[in-house]
Amino acid sequence: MTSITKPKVQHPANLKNQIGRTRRDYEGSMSTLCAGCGHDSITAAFVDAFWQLDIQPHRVAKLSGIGCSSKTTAYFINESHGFNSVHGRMPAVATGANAANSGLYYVGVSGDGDSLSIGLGQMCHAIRRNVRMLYVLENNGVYGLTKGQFSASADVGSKSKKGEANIQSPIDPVLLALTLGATFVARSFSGDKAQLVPLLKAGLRHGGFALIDVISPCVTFNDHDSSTKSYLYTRQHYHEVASVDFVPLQREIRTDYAEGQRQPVMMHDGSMVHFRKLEANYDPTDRAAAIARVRSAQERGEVVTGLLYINESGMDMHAINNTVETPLVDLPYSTLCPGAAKLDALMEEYR
Amino acid sequence: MTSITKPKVQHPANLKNQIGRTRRDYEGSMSTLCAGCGHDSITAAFVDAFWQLDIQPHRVAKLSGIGCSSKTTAYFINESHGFNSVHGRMPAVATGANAANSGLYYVGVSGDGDSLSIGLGQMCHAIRRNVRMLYVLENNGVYGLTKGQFSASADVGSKSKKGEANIQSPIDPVLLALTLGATFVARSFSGDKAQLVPLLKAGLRHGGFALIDVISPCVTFNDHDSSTKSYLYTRQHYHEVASVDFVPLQREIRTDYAEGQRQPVMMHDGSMVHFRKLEANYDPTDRAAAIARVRSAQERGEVVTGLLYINESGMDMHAINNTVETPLVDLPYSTLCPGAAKLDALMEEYR
Amino acid sequence: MPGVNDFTLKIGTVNGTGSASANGLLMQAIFRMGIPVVGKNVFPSNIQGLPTWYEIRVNKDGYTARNAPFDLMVAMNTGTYKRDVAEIAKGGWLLYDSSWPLPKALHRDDITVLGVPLGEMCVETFGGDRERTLMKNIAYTGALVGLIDIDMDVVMGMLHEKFSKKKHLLDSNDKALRLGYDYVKKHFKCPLPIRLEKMDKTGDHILIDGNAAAALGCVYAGATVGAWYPITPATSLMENFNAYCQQFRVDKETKKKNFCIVQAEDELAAAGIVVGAGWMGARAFTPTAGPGISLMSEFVGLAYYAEVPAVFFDVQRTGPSTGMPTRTQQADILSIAHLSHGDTKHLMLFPANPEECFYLAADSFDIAERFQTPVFVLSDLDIGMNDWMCRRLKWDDARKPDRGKVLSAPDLEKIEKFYRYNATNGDGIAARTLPGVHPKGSYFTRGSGHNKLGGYTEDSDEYREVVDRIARKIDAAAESLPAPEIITHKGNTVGVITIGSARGAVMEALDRLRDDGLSLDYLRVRAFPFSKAVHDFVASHEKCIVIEMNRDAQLRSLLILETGVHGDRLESLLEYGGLPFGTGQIIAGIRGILEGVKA
Amino acid sequence: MPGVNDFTLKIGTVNGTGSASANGLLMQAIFRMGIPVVGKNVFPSNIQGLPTWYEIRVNKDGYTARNAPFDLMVAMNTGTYKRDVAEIAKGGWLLYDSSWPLPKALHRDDITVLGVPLGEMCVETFGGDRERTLMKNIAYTGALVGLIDIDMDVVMGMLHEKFSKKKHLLDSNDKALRLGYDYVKKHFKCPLPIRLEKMDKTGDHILIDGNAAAALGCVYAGATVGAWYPITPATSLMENFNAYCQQFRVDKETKKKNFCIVQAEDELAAAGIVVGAGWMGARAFTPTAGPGISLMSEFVGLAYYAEVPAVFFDVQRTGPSTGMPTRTQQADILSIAHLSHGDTKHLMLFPANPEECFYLAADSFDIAERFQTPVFVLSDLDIGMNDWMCRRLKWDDARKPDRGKVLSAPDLEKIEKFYRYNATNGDGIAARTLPGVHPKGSYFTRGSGHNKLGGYTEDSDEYREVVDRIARKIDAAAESLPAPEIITHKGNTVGVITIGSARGAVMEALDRLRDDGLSLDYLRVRAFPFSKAVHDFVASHEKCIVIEMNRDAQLRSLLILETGVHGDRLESLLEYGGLPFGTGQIIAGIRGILEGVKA
Ligand SMILES: Cc1ncc(C[n+]2csc(CCOP(=O)(O)OP(=O)(O)O)c2C)c(N)n1
Ligand SMILES: Cc1ncc(C[n+]2csc(CCOP(=O)(O)OP(=O)(O)O)c2C)c(N)n1
Ligand code: SF4
Ligand code: SF4
Ligand SMILES: [Mg+2]
Ligand SMILES: [Mg+2]
Repeated sequence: MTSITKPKVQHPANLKNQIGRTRRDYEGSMSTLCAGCGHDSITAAFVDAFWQLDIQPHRVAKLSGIGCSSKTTAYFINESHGFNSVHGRMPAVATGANAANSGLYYVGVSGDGDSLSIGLGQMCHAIRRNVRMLYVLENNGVYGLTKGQFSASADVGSKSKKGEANIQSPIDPVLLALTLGATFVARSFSGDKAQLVPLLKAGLRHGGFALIDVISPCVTFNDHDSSTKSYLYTRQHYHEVASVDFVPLQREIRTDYAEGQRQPVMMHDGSMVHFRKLEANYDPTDRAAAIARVRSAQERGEVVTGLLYINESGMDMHAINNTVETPLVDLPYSTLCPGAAKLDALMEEYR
Repeated sequence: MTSITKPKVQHPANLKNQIGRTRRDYEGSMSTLCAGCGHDSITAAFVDAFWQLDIQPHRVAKLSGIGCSSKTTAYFINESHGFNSVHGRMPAVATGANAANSGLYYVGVSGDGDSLSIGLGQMCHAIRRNVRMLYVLENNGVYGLTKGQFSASADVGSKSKKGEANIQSPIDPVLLALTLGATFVARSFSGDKAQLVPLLKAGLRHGGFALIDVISPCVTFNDHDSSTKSYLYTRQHYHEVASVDFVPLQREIRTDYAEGQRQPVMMHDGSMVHFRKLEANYDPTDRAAAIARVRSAQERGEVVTGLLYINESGMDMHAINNTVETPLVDLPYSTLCPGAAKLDALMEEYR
Repeated sequence: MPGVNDFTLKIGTVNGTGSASANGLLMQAIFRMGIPVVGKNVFPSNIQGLPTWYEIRVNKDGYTARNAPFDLMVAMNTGTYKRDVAEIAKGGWLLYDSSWPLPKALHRDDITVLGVPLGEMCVETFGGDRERTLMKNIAYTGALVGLIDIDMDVVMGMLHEKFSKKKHLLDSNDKALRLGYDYVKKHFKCPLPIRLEKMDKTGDHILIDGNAAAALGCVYAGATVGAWYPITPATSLMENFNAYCQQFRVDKETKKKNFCIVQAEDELAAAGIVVGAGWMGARAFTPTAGPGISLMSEFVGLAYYAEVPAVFFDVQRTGPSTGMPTRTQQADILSIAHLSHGDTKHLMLFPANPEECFYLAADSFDIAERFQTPVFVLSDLDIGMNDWMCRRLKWDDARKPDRGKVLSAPDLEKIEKFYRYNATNGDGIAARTLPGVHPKGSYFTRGSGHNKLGGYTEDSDEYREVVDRIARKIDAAAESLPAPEIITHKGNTVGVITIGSARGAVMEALDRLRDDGLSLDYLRVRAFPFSKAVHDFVASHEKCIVIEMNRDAQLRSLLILETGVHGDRLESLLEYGGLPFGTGQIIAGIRGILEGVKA
Repeated sequence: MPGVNDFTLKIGTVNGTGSASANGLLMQAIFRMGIPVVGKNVFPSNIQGLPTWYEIRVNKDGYTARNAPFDLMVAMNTGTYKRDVAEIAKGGWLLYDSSWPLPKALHRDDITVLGVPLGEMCVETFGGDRERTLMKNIAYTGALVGLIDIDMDVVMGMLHEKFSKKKHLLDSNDKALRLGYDYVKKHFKCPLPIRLEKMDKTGDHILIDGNAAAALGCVYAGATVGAWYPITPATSLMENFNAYCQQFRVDKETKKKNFCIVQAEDELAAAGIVVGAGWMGARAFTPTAGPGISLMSEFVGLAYYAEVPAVFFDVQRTGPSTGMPTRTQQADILSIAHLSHGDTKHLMLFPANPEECFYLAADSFDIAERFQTPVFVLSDLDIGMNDWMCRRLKWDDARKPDRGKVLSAPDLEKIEKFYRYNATNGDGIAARTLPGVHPKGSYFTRGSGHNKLGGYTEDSDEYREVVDRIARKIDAAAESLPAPEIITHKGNTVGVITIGSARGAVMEALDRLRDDGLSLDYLRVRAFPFSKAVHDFVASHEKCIVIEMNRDAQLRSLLILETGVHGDRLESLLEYGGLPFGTGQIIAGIRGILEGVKA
């Protein structure tokens, strides 16, 4: 027996991008997630997206809360700044960072527990402020790191929930963001790199808050009572002593399908998710249509993926605030301090 | 000069309801809100609604957060139990209270600051859990009690915002609730008692979480920079010394109009709000239609009022939990404690 | 004995009726006459219709503490007649609006009652509810002008300044002022023995509240990011910061702002924003009050452990819980000292008045950056929201921000490899870098276990190495924080220790006691952890009386824990009913304690 | 000297590979042999693929503390070979999977190396990654059965119990067990000198973790509402409560539950739910850890001031901030004592082991209702998540819940008018009513200023009257809280004071020291505020050594503040690296301190 060392994310070639960097330069520390975790697939897509965009690694700020998903900011771009903050409160930290320095690329990585339970208010308000950042919600329907409690997005990516949605309706971050006026809303699947990488790139380039909800199956706790292939089943019928003891080494789930197509994908627990990719001529500039589209897909038991809505004319937090172009952190003190003379003059108003 | 003592809410007659109570029995302490505050009108509607429903006063639990709106739980039904908790966290207190005792009527009173900023996450999750309670959001677009900062519902009830909605889009509690799967969603206006009282009654009778967003103008801080009739203008051009010093005694704004009609109402600051009452044959059982209806009204600059959506077949928190019918607080200890013998037996499993 | 330029007066009205403007005018006029004056607002936690009071103390020697009972009571609120009349000093005066009768039961033999039919006169003179209500305030101001001899020219000058562009308002105000003035001149012997005479004692001074002063300190320190959630009594700090920034920080041509204020969705978010901005290298702050402090505690623990500079203003109000939001207290000291779960200890600064709010606010950013940790500036409602007479605020243009150990791009070029939490010298402070500055400066920030290289760890020794260093860093900071204010006299064995806004009343009480032959030493802490000077003071006095505004003797607790002094050497004198200390109360308290000690 | 029924062993594996089950099996088998045993899990904060350890101590005298270094190391993780080999005691044994070579550099002369090709054997014997990985754990178990003489019948019995319905699994397990067993029997001299011999010392005992025991306490106390947000190491408390309720609290026919568990959206909400339920009259609780405590502090202040009963479990982990979530500490004591802004003080209970978790959990509800205030039960990761050997838990069927002063409908009928905060006798406790019970019981609850009648107030005297009474109530509670555990010997002048899970190591250390001729008195606090017995103990010893698991000597701070003892009479012995105290460490620590004192 040995530690389970997973290879660092691997890439086809050691090609250099426009700024002379290889993909390797966008990799991070070794992942400590479970083998086959969807989150690791998203990490790999991040590496590709940043590499392809020729972004200087140290000009990237990666922010996250707490959770398996939130850990992943350590697993890409070593040479950037990461901040693993507190559970559910990453949006505030990102808001403050962006307020201070509008010049960097901001990536927030979160989970469905982090964003839809404890962090729901913060995520909604970051959307409302239109903080310029790419916000990736690695959505697995469970709290991975605390061992498998259901999250508010519940059974995402599973057909086995049979009507439970009507009992305690899951919170859909995509519908929420569309309702709240978000200016970039997309959904994808961790295993669909062909779709995910371009979406990440688009999100990084967006002039405001870009939400990408990525269905990202948890290989370890994705179980439903009814599934005989699930981990829960294994646990109950095999190992009682310790509750999360054996985690089978799984392979990551991958898929690749054409625009406009419906694609059933089998999850680790044997359940099926039916993805439907937006057609090539879908118009992502109509918010009401986007909402209707998501709802109608849900009614058909499909998860629609792709860029659902975009509005590049929205004003971000700094535009609303009318902040100077120079990032605030770069302003010299001399322009910030009004100086003694002005203070003396001001004192007259206090007499 | 004297203290501004406002009459207790007055009613036409001293009629008795089915349980022999007069309206007076549903009144509370004297309001300490500004004369003419919309919240006081809602309080009066509460008195009527409870009286008409023949509810035993002491079987009512009133919960609130902090704010002018949240204070109003003290201003109706003295003989009930009120809990003025902490800012934005009333939904949790109500959830716990309801979990403990499913037998009472629960009324939550909140403001737009209380519910849409600090309390946004909690409100959303109370909706998701479908806690059986009437939740009245007294929406004035500002933080009244802390003297007039804009809230996340911004300029609600005003036409003078000229496109600002596109800059930092207000959060609409009605759209949010519809998106989150709420089973009772309505909107009304504080001054429209004829509409409000029946809605409150319906909400009190609803088997789950009933949200009523009530536009409730703040007479003191309802100003917009552009309005020359506003308090802000008065303040800037008249009294510099203290920021909120003079609050003119205003009259409450009232209206009464027919179903299906459009009704422009002038606010204290001179701006107009165009209310549109749902037509009598509106079908409130179609969630998607309700969302579309609210959006299309917004596009026309109208605020649609009435019962937008209802679904009486939803399961509330206790139904989901499958709790016993008897309120938990009424269960005798003997049914709760398994007793010594069972413990002794259980100990065998720990060997 | 009250007399010329030495008396107190109190005005009881109803809030939302415009009296605050009139009261401000009154105080400002006295100030402009060159006479030391201070005003305190006692207001309810609502917007309109409840009793509110304004207390003015005129004192030629410049004492600024509260000083009940009152020599002159202006009772304009029938709802509080009883209470107001009871608060008049023996031999004092009552001015009331005789349009409404004063109940017989309230008459007192030992005061002089002056009835002025202000309401009636205003109804006769002005039209409309609004104007009548507003002008009644100016009318009682006019009556006071006559009664205590306020310089009419000064008052008129102020009205002209104020209404220079609104002739009709000037006219009404002028008319109302005369109504009251003429009435008292005609009916009473004016001025009263308690009256004003011009002096030249306020020339170097200003009237300012602590929140405005603190906001100005933030502007001068170069703060660029402010995050907040409105809460009494901290709200006006950010409102003032915004106003000053609009004045000083907006590009004249482009109208662009070189600051960013975020009204957060709650205090958790406000704290997070400040932490995010501090991490990026901006000077960032958030003002709040008790409930906000509780909500911020998780983020404060993060900033402490991840070593992110951040400034928190706590304008304290009466707790616990919502408590009395419009009353003052000093009761967050102990919670803040160890805020957040786990082992933590935080730097605190304690301004005593608006002047110190300005300087300590400016200092707080230097301290936060130097020690890479949250810094709390604790004022209170009394300091934050009342206008105090202070010396004019000064700035030294030579002063540059102390950014602490921040590695620049050239610094980074020079070194082999950067490790974030690797302190190389004895102060326990590790150099940091700012994101985006240089590839070599990259590091990973986390609130989870980390070693001195910045790596994640679950190893006991690595963990301990970092938290031990942080403990050293915080303790070592003590000597770099603002020094205590100390007054000693040879041979004294008893000292008085106080904090924050209690200063004024304590200083005056000590002067009075000294005049009476009882000399006591004095120390006011201005920062936590305490420096050697505090330790020495405690050690060198047989007994210290700790005077503070909370129920649980929180400062005393910290003194015991930090200095190691035995508790029986520290007596407590406490006030926590929500109003500032009065001088008399402290004199009586000290005497009581010293007698108890002797007995 | 280790020997028969007296040794320690440690197993190093990778998490998520199934070793925890095997380790549990091992420990349980020893327990069933009647031999006192304890196991501690040292695991990472992730789900799969990182190093994890399990430490077992076998001790015929029943000592349960951690006791490094280890007599036998089972090193199954090549990634931690270095560290694992270093932790073996002189003269000890190393069992490693010889399918992977042990680097030469790690060989030690002073230990015996036992290589067993577990991996290879499993690859040969089983098919598929899954089964091979899982069975390797059973194989090392088999090896240990042979090496330390575990009773094979006991082990086989357990496997039969476990797999009674899964014949094929039984077969694999049996096969795997034999693989390891046969190999060691064949290649090494079995058993080793450290080995087991049946005893009869565990018959009255159980193996249980503190979270399960606490959950059971909640069930027996009649708690009906549980609110929580998952967090390590508190999660299993609510999971266990749920499991017990499913077992004991679901109506057999209707399947309806007489409990309601709410998985809240965060800890703020969980606290609010508990406060709402407590206000309604339910017994409600929430389990959490440090970060949750920080987030709950606003609600805790509300419950304190509005006097709502509520029970909070803090299963402490290593702070500050996220800290090390899978490591233990006792570092929330000081923050909780005065949690929330303003003047507050909270009741705390400190169980030392799972047995006390059960009893104190049950007591906590009585205490919360009696004193109408939040009660905190502070255990820690070591207690909460590890299986401890405890006496069987007992319940007295005569025990009824103490609901405190709650007025029933008939009570209310009898009285004129009910006022909520009007305490009529000296204990400072005012009667409360429950909503919905009777019209006369209605009152308004608020966290803002209120007078003793329950009315809103901003009046200093009325405010003070209520907060003074609350302070009295809390202090008076001290004598009703669980008494400290005290062991004294005539003539001793030095005492040891400890808390919570440190008990085991401290008790053992004191026994050892006494054997060596050094007798010390002992006190373990079980509650805060401290009762007279604690005051007396402190007062009657010249010197006390306070042994606790945090950096800042938090218990010591509270002792100084509460008992008034001079700090120089309290020495500190601290451990805060995240692992439980070891006995040796305490012995050395005490000796060091006493030598320092003498010098
Ligand atoms: C304040 C606080 N509460 C609880 C926790 C424990 N906790 C850590 S991660 C997590 C949930 C993670 O779920 P999610 O965000 O969906 O991430 P995943 O692990 O599923 O990727 C929780 C509850 C915490 N760290 N902090
Ligand atoms: C934790 C906390 N933060 C801030 C406040 C201050 N505060 C009191 S009421 C209020 C806003 C009230 O706005 P809203 O809910 O819209 O009520 P309104 O007064 O407008 O009816 C705020 C910010 C508080 N009481 N508690
Ligand atoms: S527990 Fe689930 S979410 Fe967490 S690392 Fe493992 S597979 Fe991924
Ligand atoms: S401030 Fe506004 S919301 Fe508050 S009481 Fe006055 S009118 Fe109503
Ligand atoms: Mg998740
Ligand atoms: Mg509002």
